[in-house]
Amino acid sequence: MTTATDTISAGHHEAESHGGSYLDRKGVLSWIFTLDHKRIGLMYLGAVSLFFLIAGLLAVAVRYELMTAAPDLVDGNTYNKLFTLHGAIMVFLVIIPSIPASLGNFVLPLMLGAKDVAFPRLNLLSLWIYFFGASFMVYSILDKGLDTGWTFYTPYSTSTSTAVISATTGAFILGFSSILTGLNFIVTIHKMRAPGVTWTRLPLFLWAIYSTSVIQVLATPVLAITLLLLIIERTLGIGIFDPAMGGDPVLFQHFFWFYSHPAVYIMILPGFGVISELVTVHSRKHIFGYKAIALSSLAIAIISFLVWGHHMFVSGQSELASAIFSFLTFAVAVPTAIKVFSWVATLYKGSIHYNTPMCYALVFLFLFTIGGLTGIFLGTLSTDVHLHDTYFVVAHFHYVMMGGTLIAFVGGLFHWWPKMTGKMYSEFAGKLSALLVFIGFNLTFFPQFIMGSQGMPRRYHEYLPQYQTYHLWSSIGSFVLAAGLFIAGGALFFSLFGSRKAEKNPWGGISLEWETTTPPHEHNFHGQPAVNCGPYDFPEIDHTQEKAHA
Amino acid sequence: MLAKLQAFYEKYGPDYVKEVLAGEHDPYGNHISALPVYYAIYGALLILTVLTVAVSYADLGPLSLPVAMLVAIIKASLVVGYFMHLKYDTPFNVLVFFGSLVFLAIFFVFVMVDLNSRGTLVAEQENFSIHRAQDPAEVKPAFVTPKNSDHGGGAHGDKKDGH
Amino acid sequence: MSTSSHAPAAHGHDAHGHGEHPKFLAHHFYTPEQQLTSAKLGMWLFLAQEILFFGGVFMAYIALRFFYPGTFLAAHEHLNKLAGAANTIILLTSSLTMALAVRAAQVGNKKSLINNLIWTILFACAFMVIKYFEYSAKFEHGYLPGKYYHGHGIEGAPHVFFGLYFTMTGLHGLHVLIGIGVLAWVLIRASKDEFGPQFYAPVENVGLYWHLVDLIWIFLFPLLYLVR
Amino acid sequence: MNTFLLNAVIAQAAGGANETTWMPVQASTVAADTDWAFYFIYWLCIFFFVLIMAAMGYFMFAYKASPGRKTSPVKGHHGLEIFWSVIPSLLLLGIFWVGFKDWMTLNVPPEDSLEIRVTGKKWSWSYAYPRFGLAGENTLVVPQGQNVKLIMSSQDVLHSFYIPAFRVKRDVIPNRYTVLWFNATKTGKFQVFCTEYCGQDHSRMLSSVVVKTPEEFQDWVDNGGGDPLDPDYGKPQPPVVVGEKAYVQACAACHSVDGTPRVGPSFKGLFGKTEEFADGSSVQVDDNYLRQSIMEPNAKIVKGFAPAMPSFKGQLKDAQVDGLIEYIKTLK
Repeated sequence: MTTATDTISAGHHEAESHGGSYLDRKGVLSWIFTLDHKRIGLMYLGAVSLFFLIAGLLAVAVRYELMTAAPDLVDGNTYNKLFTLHGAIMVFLVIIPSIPASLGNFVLPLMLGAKDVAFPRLNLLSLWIYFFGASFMVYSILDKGLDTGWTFYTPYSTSTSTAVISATTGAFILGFSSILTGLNFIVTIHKMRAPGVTWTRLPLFLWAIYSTSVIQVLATPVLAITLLLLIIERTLGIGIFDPAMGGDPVLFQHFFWFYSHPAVYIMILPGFGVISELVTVHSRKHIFGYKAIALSSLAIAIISFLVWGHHMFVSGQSELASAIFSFLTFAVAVPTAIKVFSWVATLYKGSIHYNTPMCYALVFLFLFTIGGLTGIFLGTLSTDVHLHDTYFVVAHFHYVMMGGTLIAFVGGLFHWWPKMTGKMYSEFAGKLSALLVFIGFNLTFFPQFIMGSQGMPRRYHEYLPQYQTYHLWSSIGSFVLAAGLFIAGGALFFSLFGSRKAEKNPWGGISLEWETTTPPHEHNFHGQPAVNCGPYDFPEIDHTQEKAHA
Repeated sequence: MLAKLQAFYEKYGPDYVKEVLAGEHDPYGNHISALPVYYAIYGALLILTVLTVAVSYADLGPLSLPVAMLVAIIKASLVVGYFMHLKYDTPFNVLVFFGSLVFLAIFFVFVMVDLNSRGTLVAEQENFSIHRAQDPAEVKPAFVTPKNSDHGGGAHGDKKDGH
Repeated sequence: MSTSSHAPAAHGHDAHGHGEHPKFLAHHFYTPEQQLTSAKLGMWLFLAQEILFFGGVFMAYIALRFFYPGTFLAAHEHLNKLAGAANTIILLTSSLTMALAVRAAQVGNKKSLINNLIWTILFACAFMVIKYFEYSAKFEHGYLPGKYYHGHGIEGAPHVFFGLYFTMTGLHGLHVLIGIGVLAWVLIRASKDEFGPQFYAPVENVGLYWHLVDLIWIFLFPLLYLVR
Repeated sequence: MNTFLLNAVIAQAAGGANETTWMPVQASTVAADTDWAFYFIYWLCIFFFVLIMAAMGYFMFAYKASPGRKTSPVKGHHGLEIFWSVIPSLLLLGIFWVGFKDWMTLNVPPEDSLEIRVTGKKWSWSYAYPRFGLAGENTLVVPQGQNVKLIMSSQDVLHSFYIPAFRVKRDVIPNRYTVLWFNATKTGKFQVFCTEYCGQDHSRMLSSVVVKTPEEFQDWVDNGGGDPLDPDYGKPQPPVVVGEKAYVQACAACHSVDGTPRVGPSFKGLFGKTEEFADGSSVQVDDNYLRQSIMEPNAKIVKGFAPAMPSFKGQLKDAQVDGLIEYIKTLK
C-alpha cells in the first residue's frame, strides 16, 4: 500500500537526503565502538532474537516432554533445568530488553527529531553490560544449569548445588543495562525534543517508553540488591532470606516481587506503545483518547509498585496484607482496560489496511484481552487460593507476555523493518505467520486454562493421566506456534537479501521517524526538523466532518 | 549563549577567588551560594552529629529511634538542599529525588504491614518464630546457629513454644 | 566531526567529550545549556536508582530488626561508636570540601578546585583507613558475618546482625572506593584545565554522587551504631 | 514411600457429581462459594470479551480500506471515556468484594476443628494426630462433615499443600507454621499436590486425602491408624507384625531390642530367661509374666530398674498385647 509520499504533509521541511545510510560504514570496529543509537538498536535486536530462539527451543523441549504423562524424555533434574532456563532467559534476556532496547533505541531519537540519545556512550555502555551479563547467563547454562525457577525462591536457591551464583550475577549485571537504558531514554525525552514536539504531540510509543523507563529506573535496583543479598546469603550465610540461618523466605518473596511485578509492566508497556502506533497508522485515524492513553501509561507505571503482593496470597503473607494487595490490583486493571477500549474505538470509521503489522496488532488485541481478563481471576482472593501456582497462572502470563509483548514486538518489527533496513518483507509470509501464530498460540495456551482450574500444578515433570489430553493439545499447539514464529523470522531475515527496496514511507506514517531517509543516515536529520501538528493527523482524515462532530 | 559567557569571563577574570557571590548565578542559571553559606551548613551538620551521639547515650527508651531518625533527616535535608543545590534546582529534579523516596516508602510500609499482621487471624501463623518440626507431634524451637546453639528467635520466639 | 573520545565517566552519565565549537559541546547537543541540564537530570536519576538500591538494604535492616530486636540491641554494643562518629565527621568534612570544589569550578578558580578535590580524596581515604581498623578489630573478636561468626557473649542470632553490618558498611565502603576513583579522574581532568564556568558538569555530577554517599552514611551511622 | 501413579488413577476415577468443565468436584464446604465466585467472574469476562471482539470484528469488516476513503476526525469522546472507566471500576470493586468475603472464611479455622499436624519434606508428606497420638505417611485420613485444621511446617524447602477438590492451598514454610482448614462434605479419596516448586521430585510429591464417615474414622483411629490406601491395609496381619508396630509405638522409648538396658530392661533374649526382682524373688519369663508387666508394671520390678513404667491397660488392644508377646519371643 503506498500513499502519495511525495506530498510531505504540512509542517515538515526535510531536504532530500544526499549521503549514505547509517549502515554504510563497514568494519567490525565501526559496530563495536559505534555511538549511533540505530546500530546499537540493531545489535540489541540481534542478541534478543538469538536468545528468543534459544529460549523458544527450550520451551518446545518442555512441551515435547509434557506430551506424555510419564517422564520419558528427560529425568526430573533436567526438566527442572529446561523450564528454569526457559523462564530466566525469556525474562532477563529477551522480553525486558526486547522492545525498549531494540525498537526503542532505534526509533526514539528519530521520533523526537534528535540526532542521538542524550548519552550515546552510556548507550554503548548499556549494550556492553547487556552482553557481559548475558555471558554469565550462557555460562550458567553450560556449567551446571539452573533449577531454581526464574524466581530464585529461597531456601531452595540457597541450598541447591546448581549454578545459582553465576545466573544471579548475570541477572544482576543485566539489571544495570536496563537501568541505564531507562535513564538514557528519560533524559532524551525530556531534553532532546525537536522544536514543536510538545508533550501532547509526542507519539504514544514515546509515552509508553517513558513510563517503562520510569519503572526501569525505580524498580530494577531493588532486584539488584535482592540478587546481591542472595549471592551473599549463599556464600556467607548471613541469614536474611535463608530460614536455616534465621532469615525469612517470605521476606525474599517481598523483595523479589517488588521488582518483578513492575517488571511485568516494563515488559507490557512498550508493547502498548507499539500497538498504539500500529493501530493508528494502519487505520489512518487519530488515536481515540490520546490523553487517556498517555496518562494511563503513567498511571500503570506508578500503581504497578503497589500490587506485588498478589503473587503471595497463599505464601504465608498475612491475610490483611493480601486483602490490601488484592484491592490495589483491581486499581491497576482499570487503566489497562481503558487502553484496550480506546484501541478498539480507534478502528471505528477508519480505513483499515490489512498488512502484516496490522494483522499482528489485531492478534494482540484478541490475545491480550483474554490475558487481561484472566488476570482478574488471579487478583481475586478466593479464586486465587484455588488457581495459584497451577497451569491457569502459566496460561495467564503467557497470554499477556507472549500474546502481548512478543506479538507487539514482532508487529513493531514488521512495521519499522522498512525504515530500519531499507528492505521490504513479503506480505504473504508475514500474514501467514500472523495466522499461524494466532492459531498455534490459542491451541497451546487455552487448554492450559482449563487444565489449571482443574488443579494441574505448574512446573510438573510428570502428571496425573487425567490431564493428558490437555497437555497433548497444548504441545501440538506449541509446534504450530513455533512454526509461525519461524516463518515470521524467516520473512524478515530473508528480506535482507531480497531485492525488494522499501520506499521512504511505506505505511504513510507522519511521525518524525518517517520524515527522514530510509534507512536513515548517520545523524538522522539534516538540520533541525520542526513539527507543528500531532503525530496522527493523517491526510485521509476528513476535517469537513469536524464541524458536525465538534 | 556564548556572548553571555564571554561577558561573564571578562567581568570576573580567570583568577577570581574571594568575591562573595551570594545569590550570583553562572551563565547557565545554576545557583552559586556564598562561601559563608557552606561553612554555616558544615557547622550545623557537625553540631547535629554531636547531638545524635549525645542522644544515643541519654537513654530515651522507645523514643531513641524516632529522635535519631529525625536528626538524620534534618542532616540529610541540609546536605541535599544546600550542598547538592536541590533547593535552587529545577522542579523535575526535585520530583525525581522525592519520587524515589516515595517508592522506597511504599516498599517499607507494605512489607511492615505484612510482618506486623501475620499472627492476627490465626495464632499459629505467628510471625517468625523458628519452629523446626522434626517429629510432627512435638515441636521444639530448635534454631541452628553455627556455634552457640542456645534458643534464638526474636521476642516472639521466646514467648511462644510448641503446643 | 567525531568527538575526541574521552574515557566515559565511571558512571558515564554526565556530558563528555568536546564537540566542534565550542570545544566542550558534544555533537548531538545543540546548546551547552541542553548538555548541562541533561547531565544533571541523568545524574539525579542515577541517584534515585542508588537510593532504591540502598533502600533494599535498609528494608532488610528494618525487617531483621523486627525479627530480632533483642539481638540487635545486644550486638550493636560491640560496635566502636567512636570510630563511627569519627567517620561521620570525616565524611561531612569531605562533603564540605566537595561542595567547595564544585563552587570553585563554577567560578573558574582552578587552584581552589584542585585543593578541594585533593582534600576530598584524602578524607575519603581516611574514612577507609578507619573502616579497615574497625573491621580488623571485629575479625579478632570473631564477629564475622553469617556462618563464619564465632564470637561469644551475644545471645540470640548475632551472626545475622553482623552479616547485615558487614553487608551495609561493605556496600557503602565499596561506593566510597568508587567515589575515590571518580574523584581522581576529575582531579586529573581539572589539572588539565578542562573545567571552568562554561563547562563543569563532570565536577558537579561527581559532587552529587559524593554527597549521596555521605547521605547514606548519615542514615547508616545512627541505625547501626547508636540506636538503643 | 510415594503413592504410585497407577493406584491413584483407579481411586481418582470416582470424580463425583458436580464436576464442571472448569472446576473439579466440590468436596468441601468452601468449594461451592469459590466456584460461585469463579463463575461470577467467568461470565462477566465472557460478556465483556464478546462485546469487545464483536465491536472489533465489526469495525474490521465495515471499515476496510478502499482507495480515497476518508476517515473520521474524532479524537476522543469524554463521555464515553468516563463511562468505560467508571463501569469497569465499579465491576472490579464488586469482584473484589466477592473474593474478599470468602477470603475470611477460607482463612479463619473454626474453634472446634480437629487439629492435624502436616510436615512437608523433600518429596513426601507426613501427618500426625496429636489428639489420638497417631502418625502416618502419605495419606491424610479425615472424618466427613467435621472441621479439620492442618497446622503445617516444612523440614527443608518451601512446599505447598493443595487439595483441588477442597479448593484450599497454603504454602508450607520451614521457619513458621501456616494453617489451612476445610470441612470435607464427600467421602472418598482426593488428590493432594505440592504446588510450590521444591526440586527434583516436585511432581512426585503427591499425597491423598481419604474422607471417611465419622464411624469409619473412629474405627480407623481405634485400630491404630495406618494408610488406608496401602494395599495390605485392613487385612488381618500376623501377630508378630502387629506386635512390632505396637513395640515401635509404645515400648521403643524405654526398652531396646539389642540388649542395652535403658529406662527398662532390654527385650533381647527376655523370653524364657529367669528375671530377678527388687524384692529378691525371681520367675522364669513366660506369657503371663509379660502380660502382667504390661498391664500392672509395678507388681514385679526387675532389680536395678526404677518403677517408671506406666500401665498400658486400655491403651493397647488385646491383639496388640498378644502381638507384642509373639514379637518378644522372636527376639533371641
